[in-house]
Amino acid sequence: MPVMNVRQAINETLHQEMERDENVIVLGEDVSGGAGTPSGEREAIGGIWGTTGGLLPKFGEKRVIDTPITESAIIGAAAGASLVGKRAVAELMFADFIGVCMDQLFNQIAKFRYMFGGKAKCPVVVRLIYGAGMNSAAQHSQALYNMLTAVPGLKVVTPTNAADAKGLLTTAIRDDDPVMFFEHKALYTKKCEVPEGEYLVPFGEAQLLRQGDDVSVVAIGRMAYFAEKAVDALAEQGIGCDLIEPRTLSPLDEDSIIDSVEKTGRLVVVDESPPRCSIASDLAGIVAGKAFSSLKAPIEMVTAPHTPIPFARELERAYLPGPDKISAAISKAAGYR
Amino acid sequence: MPVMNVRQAINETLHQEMERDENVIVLGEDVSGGAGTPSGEREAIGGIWGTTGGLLPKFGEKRVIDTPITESAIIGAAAGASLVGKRAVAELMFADFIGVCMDQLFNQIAKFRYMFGGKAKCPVVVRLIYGAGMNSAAQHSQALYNMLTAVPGLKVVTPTNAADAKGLLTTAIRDDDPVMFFEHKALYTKKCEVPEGEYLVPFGEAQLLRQGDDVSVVAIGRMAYFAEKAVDALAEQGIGCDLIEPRTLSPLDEDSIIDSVEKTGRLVVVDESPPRCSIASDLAGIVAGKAFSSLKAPIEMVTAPHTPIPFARELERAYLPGPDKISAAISKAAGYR
Amino acid sequence: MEKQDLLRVYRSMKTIREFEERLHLEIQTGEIAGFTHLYSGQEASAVGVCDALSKDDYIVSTHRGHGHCIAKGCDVKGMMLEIYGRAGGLCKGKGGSMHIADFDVGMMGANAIVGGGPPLAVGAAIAAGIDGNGNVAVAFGGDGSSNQGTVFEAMNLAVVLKAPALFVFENNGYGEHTGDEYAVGAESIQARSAAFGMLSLAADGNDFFDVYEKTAQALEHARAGRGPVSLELQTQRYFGHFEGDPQKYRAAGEVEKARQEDDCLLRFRARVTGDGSLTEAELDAVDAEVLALIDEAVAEARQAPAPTPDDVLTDVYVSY
Amino acid sequence: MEKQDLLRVYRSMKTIREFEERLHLEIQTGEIAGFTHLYSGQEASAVGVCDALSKDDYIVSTHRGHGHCIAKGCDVKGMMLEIYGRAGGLCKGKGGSMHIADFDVGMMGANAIVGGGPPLAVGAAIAAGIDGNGNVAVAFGGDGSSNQGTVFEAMNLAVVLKAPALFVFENNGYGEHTGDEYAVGAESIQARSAAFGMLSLAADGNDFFDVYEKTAQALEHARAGRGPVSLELQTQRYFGHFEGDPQKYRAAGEVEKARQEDDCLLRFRARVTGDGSLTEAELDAVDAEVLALIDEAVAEARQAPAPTPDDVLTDVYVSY
Ligand SMILES: Cc1ncc(C[n+]2csc(CCOP(=O)(O)OP(=O)(O)O)c2C)c(N)n1
Ligand SMILES: Cc1ncc(C[n+]2csc(CCOP(=O)(O)OP(=O)(O)O)c2C)c(N)n1
Ligand SMILES: [Mg+2]
Ligand SMILES: [Mg+2]
Repeated sequence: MPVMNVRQAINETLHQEMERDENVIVLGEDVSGGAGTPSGEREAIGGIWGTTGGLLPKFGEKRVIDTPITESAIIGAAAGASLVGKRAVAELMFADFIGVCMDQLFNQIAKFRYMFGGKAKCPVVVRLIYGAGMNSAAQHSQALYNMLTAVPGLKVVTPTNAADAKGLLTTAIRDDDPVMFFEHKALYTKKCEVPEGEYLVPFGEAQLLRQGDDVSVVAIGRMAYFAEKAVDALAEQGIGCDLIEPRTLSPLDEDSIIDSVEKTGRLVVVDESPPRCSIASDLAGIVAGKAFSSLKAPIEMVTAPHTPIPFARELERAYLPGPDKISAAISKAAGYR
Repeated sequence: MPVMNVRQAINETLHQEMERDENVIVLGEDVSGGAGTPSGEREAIGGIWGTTGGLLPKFGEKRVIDTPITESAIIGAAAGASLVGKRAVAELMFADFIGVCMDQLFNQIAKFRYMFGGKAKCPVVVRLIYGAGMNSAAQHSQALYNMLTAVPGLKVVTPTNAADAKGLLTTAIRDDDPVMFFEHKALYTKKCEVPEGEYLVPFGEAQLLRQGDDVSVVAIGRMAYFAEKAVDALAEQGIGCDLIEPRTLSPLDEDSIIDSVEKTGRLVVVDESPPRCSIASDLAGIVAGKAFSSLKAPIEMVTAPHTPIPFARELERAYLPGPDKISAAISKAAGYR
Repeated sequence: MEKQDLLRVYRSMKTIREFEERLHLEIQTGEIAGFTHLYSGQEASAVGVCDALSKDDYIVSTHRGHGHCIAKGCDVKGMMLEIYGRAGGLCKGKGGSMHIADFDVGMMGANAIVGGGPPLAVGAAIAAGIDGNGNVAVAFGGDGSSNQGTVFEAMNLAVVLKAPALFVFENNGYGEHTGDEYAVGAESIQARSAAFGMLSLAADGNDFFDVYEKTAQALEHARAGRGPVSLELQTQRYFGHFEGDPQKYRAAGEVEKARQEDDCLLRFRARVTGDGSLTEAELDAVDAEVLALIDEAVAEARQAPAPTPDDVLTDVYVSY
Repeated sequence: MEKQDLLRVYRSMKTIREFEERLHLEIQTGEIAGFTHLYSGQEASAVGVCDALSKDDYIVSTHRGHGHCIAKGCDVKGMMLEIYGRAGGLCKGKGGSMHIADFDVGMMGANAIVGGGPPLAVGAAIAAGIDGNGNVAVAFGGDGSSNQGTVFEAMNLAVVLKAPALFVFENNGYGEHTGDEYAVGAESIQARSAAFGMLSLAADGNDFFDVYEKTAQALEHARAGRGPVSLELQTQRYFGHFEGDPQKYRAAGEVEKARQEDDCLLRFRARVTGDGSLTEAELDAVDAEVLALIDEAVAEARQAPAPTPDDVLTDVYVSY
């Protein structure tokens, strides 16, 4: 299998799906770049994250649409096109920009099918580039998947490696429901083997990254990598962990998490967001309700603090949950009597 | 003490605070009404909820500002004015409209102080009218306090009676931080005694509506009334509950909740929102972490289902958590061995 | 226009009128839940625009959507059932008055968020442009909505992409309790739209023929690939913003005068009987037909079964 | 203008230029984290506007904010420390390049959300209007930002309320990698603003004097209570959108030509020496002063202490 990084996997998937289905269209700011500029170079960038490169030359301006800076209209247009037969893949350059198009996400796209009594379908994919780790400060670093997971009608996906990026994006584009596809900016260069050709990863199936009997660790997005480090280090000290990475937050693979907790009796959740109404607390709440009788220790949440995201390197490092904090939480859970 | 309803209490508070402090201003759609209309009647409505009546005649057009339909500009203008010395009280006619001004709420207002290293203060109050129960369907009925509680930098307040409405709104207006003030539309006509003159209720202090040793029930907003019914009925059957209504979701009176759970060992949380990343799961997560050793039963969450809000009477009734569902959850928690 | 066309137009306008006047009465019985915004008075706008469209063209509507729905061909009984919150309603009772949609006739949904619709219309227009099928997408909106950021964005994006979209601004003078004179800072909505770089027209929204002709002109422009068009229609609403509105913003006698002197149905009738296209008797026959239909619709809606509690949980996702 | 005024203006423009040119180099060392958007080339815009303001007037800036900050009077060393993420920075290292603010000099903050600022400026203008203190609030924005809904809303609200706001659109031809020719559907930003119902001006953004005079005209209008003003400035940026931008959208030789033929500093110098207001030597002395200041600022920033981890938790609320 070829080895590629997340960026390349996403790019390849967009190429494959646009080739396969002429109803797939891509739109966003600078997905191609160069429109209306003096160079005459029509693909001036191919997406600032490099994920949409080569699409315009291959599929043309009708299907690869550069837009002004106009997120409400981008998401609304993607939705409108998808309501009448297209499968639009819209890019939000930074997930933080949901603020300027939130209505289209949570009042429109999410609710069409229900409000219209099941008669509409809106197979739109919104790609949201998210996460801290690049010192982009408070308005360009947030992990806002909790806000969209809270919204009935949306599906929420958080791939962490290149193979999943491909498999989940393929599934997202073919899915008949709206999908919020979160790509962590600090994971774009992560490489792994990626199946060739058509490859789908189903929604609602978590992956088990490590196996162990002492503590269940659930980690979202980039946190899975930090958790891996912590888990591996603790394994050497004789503490064995299940490490679960949900892959999709909505639908959620509750069963895998609950089964694991029924085995270990201890749960640590790791989430890059601040704690309140987070995925961390969401999972804690589910487990405290559905696997209570198995629990042998307090549920440990490892999250960012209840603060905006700071700029300076030293501050952002302190802000983010890292392997040390995760390790401490696991040890605490494992040691609780 | 005079008896008044929530609507009147809010109106009285706005009058009192505008009188006391000339920096307090009010703005929003139709907070007065009548601007640019042929009747010449300048106060044509006084807010569609009747909460801002009489302000324009008393304080004039400079301080009581009718706006076009332009929520981003309303919230942004409130924020900008408050950054330079005003205390703006902005009305969002329906909380559901946060979608069209979310950036101003969570990327701007919430983060100024932090991003600017503590040099800014933005004492803005946003009044959000929320909640189901009036068959206003999917886009006019939501309880979205979870999305804003998730945001560091904001305070979130959910009064349930007229006295608290007055006391908390006074505190909100005088508070130097941005406050999201959620008013439940179905509670506007609830009456009680309200202290005269200046009256402040501090943030972060829950109220204990009922006392009992068997189960701790925490209920948000209107759910507190439904929970009261359930708790009172169960009291007759010999099940005693602490019924806690947090009053403010951020800051949260964790101590009261944890103390109660340490006594009862059982927790039921009741929330009008859908379950994922809700206040219900937030509280469950906190308790599963901090009061685990006291817990004797699974935490029960009583919430709306993971669906948008339906229109028809029969559907909305089935959608909302009611006394029956709450009662069943309490019984289940109480009966767990 | 042929006789049958004129009759169809009249029937459509009259159906809207009677639907709304009847709802105004029925709402007072307390049987109908939720918010209802009536369209009475504006019929020539909806029908003037929609009669110029083909079935395959799209419309996106607003909170005040009944007129647009009927004009675009939604089933009147299905609408009534929906407004009554019945299981057999066009949206199974889940949407209600503010969320009626019928994709089979190109009606992409009423929308309770002011400014929520125009971006969607641009999307449908983009899709039509890709498919090159000549379809046009119409975004209805009010004077009040014209100040919402999403509407401005939709207009600019449509211009940039030369999308075949038509932005119809029905200016009934009020956004809730506030006048357009106040809320629209521009000289006019038409002038502001023009400055966005698109063909911008205006018509007398109470004159079916004027609306129809301007719409036809707009459609020709859009279908030819020359980009979006804006159309401002001056019109009037006869009832309050919502049912129960004290309407203190009205001039004395304003509505009575409009009903007598500038009513779109009366004006239509006068013109088509005046020039001999139709007779009073022919029009009266339509009136009777329409009244019977509305009677039936209300009677059926009243007795129709409500949805069951289990229905709450369906139609959230295609699959989950 | 008096000699001392011209020297102040030149010093301000030159400080911006050297600040940015130096950052461009320092960024390549890897010492500076995050996104940095440089202002080189646009100095006459920031300084032309801000020099016409009083200290009590407000400005709201953008992601490309260094120039506005310096022009409004922010401490240059404090800025440099901030960009280096130091504890002593203007925002304690919490904001960084995209979030510099200094309320003491009326600088209400850079803003990393395109279109985030203009509504805030309207709010500050409303406050000034209430207090009747004659202050004006300026919203800086780019050509790209002019298409954002929040900006349109801010303009309309300012017109409706006759708020003393000034919307400055610095048109440098690009929003990231896309041309204004494409993204702005209107004939011009100026024309579109005018249609919102406000006085709408334009100036040569590379000519300090033109910018200054048009700003003065705008301020007179706004301070007199005659409502907001829009001002479009044609200008150019010398570096990429962000540092690292491959700039494939540029015409060959575009920047070199601009630097040689249309540079605002060279034009200023030519004019003031040409008419005898200042001598080359006087200007050279300013250059030396500025270079020394920037050297010092960088040297200090490099050595300054970083914030401590505990600082993460402070400054979220006034009290909680
Ligand atoms: C985003 C948003 N803001 C406010 C409202 C409340 N609201 C509903 S209709 C309306 C007035 C709309 O005015 P206009 O666009 O002129 O339409 P009309 O009611 O006159 O048909 C308002 C303010 C809303 N539904 N959505
Ligand atoms: C809401 C939002 N959308 C997109 C971006 C990404 N972005 C940052 S700057 C920029 C271009 C802005 O162009 P312009 O307004 O012309 O300013 P310039 O960069 O030319 O100074 C974009 C798209 C953003 N920061 N915020
Ligand atoms: Mg109107
Ligand atoms: Mg630009």
